[in-house]
Amino acid sequence: MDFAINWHSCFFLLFAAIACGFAVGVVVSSNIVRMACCLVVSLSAVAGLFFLAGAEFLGAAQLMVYVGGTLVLLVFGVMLTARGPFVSMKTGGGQWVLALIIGIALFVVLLQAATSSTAWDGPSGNGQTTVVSHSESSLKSNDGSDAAGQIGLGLLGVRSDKLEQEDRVLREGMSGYLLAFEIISVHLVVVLIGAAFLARARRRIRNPESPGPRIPESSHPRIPELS
Amino acid sequence: MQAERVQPDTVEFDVRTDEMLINMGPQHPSTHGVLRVVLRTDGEVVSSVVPHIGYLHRSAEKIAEKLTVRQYLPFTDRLDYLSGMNMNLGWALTVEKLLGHRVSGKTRHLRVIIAELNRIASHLVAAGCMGLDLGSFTPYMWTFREREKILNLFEEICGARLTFSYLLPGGVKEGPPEGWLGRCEAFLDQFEPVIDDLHALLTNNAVFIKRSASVGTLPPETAINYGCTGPVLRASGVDWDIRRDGEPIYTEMYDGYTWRVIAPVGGRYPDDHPYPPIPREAAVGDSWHRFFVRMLEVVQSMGLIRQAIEKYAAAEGELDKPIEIRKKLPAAGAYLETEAPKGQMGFMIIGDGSAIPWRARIRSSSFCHVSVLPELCRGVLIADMPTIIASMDIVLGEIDR
Amino acid sequence: MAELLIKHLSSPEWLAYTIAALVHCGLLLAIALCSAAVGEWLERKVSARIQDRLGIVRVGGRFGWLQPVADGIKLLCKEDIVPKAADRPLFKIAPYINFCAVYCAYLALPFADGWVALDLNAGAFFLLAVLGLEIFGVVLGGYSSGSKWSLYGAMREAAQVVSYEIPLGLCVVLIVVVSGTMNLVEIGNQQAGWFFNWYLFHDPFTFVAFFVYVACAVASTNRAPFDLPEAESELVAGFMTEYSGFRWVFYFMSEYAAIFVVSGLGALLFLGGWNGPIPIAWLLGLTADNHEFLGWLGNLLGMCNFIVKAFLGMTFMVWLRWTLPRLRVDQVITTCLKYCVPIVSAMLVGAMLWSFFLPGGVIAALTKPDSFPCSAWERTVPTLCVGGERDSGAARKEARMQSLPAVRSHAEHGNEGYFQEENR
Amino acid sequence: MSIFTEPVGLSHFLVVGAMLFVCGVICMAVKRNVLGVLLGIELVLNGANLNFVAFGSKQLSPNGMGLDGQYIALFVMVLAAAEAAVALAIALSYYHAHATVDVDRGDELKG
Repeated sequence: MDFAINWHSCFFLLFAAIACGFAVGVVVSSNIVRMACCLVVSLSAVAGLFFLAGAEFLGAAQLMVYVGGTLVLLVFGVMLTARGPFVSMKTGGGQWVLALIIGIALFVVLLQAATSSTAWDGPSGNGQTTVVSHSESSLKSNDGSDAAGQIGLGLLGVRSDKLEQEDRVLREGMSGYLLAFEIISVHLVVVLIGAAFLARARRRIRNPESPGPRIPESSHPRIPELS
Repeated sequence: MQAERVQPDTVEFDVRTDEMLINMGPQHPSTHGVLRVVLRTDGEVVSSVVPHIGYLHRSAEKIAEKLTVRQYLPFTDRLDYLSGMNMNLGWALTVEKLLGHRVSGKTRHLRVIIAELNRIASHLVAAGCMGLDLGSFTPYMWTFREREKILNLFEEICGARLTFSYLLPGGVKEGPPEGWLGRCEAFLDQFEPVIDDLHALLTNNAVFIKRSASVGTLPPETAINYGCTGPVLRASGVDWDIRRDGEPIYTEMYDGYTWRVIAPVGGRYPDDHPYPPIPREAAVGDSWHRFFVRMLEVVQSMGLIRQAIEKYAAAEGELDKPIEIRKKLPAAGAYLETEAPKGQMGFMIIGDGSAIPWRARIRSSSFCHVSVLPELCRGVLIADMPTIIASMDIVLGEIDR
Repeated sequence: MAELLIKHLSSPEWLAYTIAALVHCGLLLAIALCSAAVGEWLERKVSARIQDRLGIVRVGGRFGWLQPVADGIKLLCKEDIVPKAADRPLFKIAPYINFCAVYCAYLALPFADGWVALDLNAGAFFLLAVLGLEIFGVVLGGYSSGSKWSLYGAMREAAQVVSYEIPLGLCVVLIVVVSGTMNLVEIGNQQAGWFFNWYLFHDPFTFVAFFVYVACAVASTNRAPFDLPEAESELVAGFMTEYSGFRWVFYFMSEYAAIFVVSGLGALLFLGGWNGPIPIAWLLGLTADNHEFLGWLGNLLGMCNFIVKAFLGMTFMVWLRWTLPRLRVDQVITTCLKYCVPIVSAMLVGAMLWSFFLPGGVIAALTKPDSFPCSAWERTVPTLCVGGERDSGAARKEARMQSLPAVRSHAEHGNEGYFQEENR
Repeated sequence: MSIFTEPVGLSHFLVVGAMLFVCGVICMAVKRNVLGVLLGIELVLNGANLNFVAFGSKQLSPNGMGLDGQYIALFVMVLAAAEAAVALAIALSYYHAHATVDVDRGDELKG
């Protein structure tokens, strides 16, 4: 078994490399569209990591939410920086140095935290080898639990994964996330309306010449008078 | 929705971004040749349109000053290359007017057959291209299939399929071959149901109506001011057809024919055809009506051809022979407009006593139709640009000359 | 397959798995490419038939069936042009992103019972998500071309996405609600049997939702009448204007492959997937219960069934494309947001109520009237019905989640108190 | 003892999460484009999310958070979407007011 390649680990490495590499790409590139592109690739790789960690539903949600979200970001990026196709805004060197120092320091701290606990070292550390060692089974990771269904139930207030909790008091406390779910739903609606309201700039332009909407020739958008 | 957008006095928008200048053409698939339109756009909304022409300029008028009037005839084929016969007719009639030449009844009836056949062919192209520009490819193939049959008839009669040079000043060289009239009628019989297909696929198609109704509405005053003619003018509700209202030398061709000018006067068409219903969304003068007028003119032309075939068969005597090639022109000028499929086609010839015109001038309807584009396309969406251009049915050969 | 290799060829385990994975990848890729090729062939033949032409007849014999291959070879030999104004790396990578996304969708698309590369719990959701990724390739390609027409194509695509993805997602959610699972294999299996078991005929709401799904699916593949991003007569070729040769092929293939995927998804969700209108496999006894090989044969039959359905869907889309003109961008958005979303939302509510009162569908209600109204979960999870009448979402949902092992085991062990406490 | 043959552990995921987080932080710090800052925020949230999912994974940390990790990640995702919507709206207003998306130009409140 010296030779046995662990596909799970390989895929992890692949996805991790993509995620980190393109995250660095986001930082390094100066064009907003390239940044968004890097971000999408990075986030897709994170979705892959979610799959590897057994969170399929979250992985799919990640793809759906973030790709859609970033797409919109990208479109806005194009729309709002359309002064010539590829405009970039340069950042001063001092800021870069400062940010890098802070970032690297933070990374060192986090790295220290992530690797210090032996309990987190991996399944071999705590003796429980629950990680499935071969690609197919772990990629499918269909270990009999319907995670998506359980998540759905949890959001409705039933923690079907915690049924075995013996302690009554603890069980009461684990009755799911119905309230959070409702709050977040309302929150989303509020945000939707609020964002629409914020973004809706109702401006009126008097028509200089009669027919058709003549938009002033000036390319400076500060002109419009607010209604 | 489109109607509202025509003349708003205020504009509301969410995000105002930079305007873009876009070249539509001369290699764009839906500018019908080499028209170049510069669009100033804000997002999808076109705020101004500047047509640029001249990519197909061949000095057609200057050439006419170097050739005799009969030698010049093949050049008229290249003006509106989709209706070469009508161009021939216009030139021939102008020459005849200049010479004071009158043709016999039989020749007149033959000219009606040929001119109206070519009108059908040209309108078929217009209808098919309009479908194509709206994203529907199938009607294009169907209309071209029918047009091919007309071209077959023309090929039989003159040997050419596009540049006919058939209707010469003074008459024709050869009459139609044996059985040609019968085949002509057979074509009309089989073509009649195809029109219903086209109505089903385009005229009454919900998506087609949505795309073309109330798009590019041309009010009658504007149409007249810009010199629009032909189906474009009639679709705006102006009852004007130079086959009826023109000069006697042209209108006498249609003497004795029963037909009515097709124009939605007061929103209603003359009702001697089984028309498909006019959709609610359509406003007189919009792209849909321009398309519809052409479709109805196809039916009208079929009626005219049927009558002409009858009259031709009944007419006595021989067909007139054309004038000789080096016929001297009088030192005078003549100007005549004829009803070509695209609109009024005007030719002016000024002679100086020699066989070669001293000056020739061509008035093209498509030129006027292009010049009205900035008026029509202000404030429309980019997607409506092809619709409007297609509904104007322009031919660049005629504009650039 | 891996097990087979290990057992019979005594190959090392990791090698066996590698080979198995590669073979699976190759198979899927072949299916994706074949569906694209057949799609192209279908498009040309059907359009020719509609337009009174012969279409392709020369290459590869009578029906021109080798034409897609010839086209492919021709396009591979073409020059790969990158415009000067283009954003080079993005321009080059965009078609691949597009194709990868569609290929990922094939991963989760089951062709027959259990014949799926990635049997995900959230399969339906995953499929929707990766199909959404495809849009990214389009937008990126359109943007990076450095051409204004391409940019317009990209912007239109983005606008179109936000309009059709909502009703499309809701259509899928509707079936998820009715079936109680997001696992595509299970959704397919639930529709086994005669054609009236299909979710299309489950209740009137799913029936209506199917047509909304069709409209949205057409929109999601950028096909006429929703082909705004490439709108030939308006935007030259939209986002593909500057692409040529090999990269263009990628866009082209992914378009057809995507058509296959959405058709397949539609067949799976509404038309019984691999279950034909008549359960031939079952009537002939081709089930795994009888013999492993017979089951395999039945599955093969099911796969043919599925592929036929998917190609019928493709044919429908081709037919649509050659019949209808293109909608305008505002009309597409209106159609999707103002008509499809309210309709499918109403259908969703209706289907929820229906699956509460008549979980077995119309046929079950007609044939077993005594099962009305809440028999399904009375039978399966008897414990739930103690507080059933006033029960709020949770327990009702629970009835649909009967496949949950945890719940089942819980019920089996007689630990009934839990839900009653919950309901109190 | 190569990474290719050994199963990955929790800390591997945490390292990736940390990397994403730090990249996001740097991105937020150095970008002058308001949309760039938004992208940085997305990265930060994702880094955090990855940690939650890793802690919630049954395979990686059997005694960890269980499904709770996934719940939290889900909520983060939804909130991130909401945040992006509002932030975009703000960016738009900003663009309306300043005709640019450069955050350094929004200095009216400077004393």
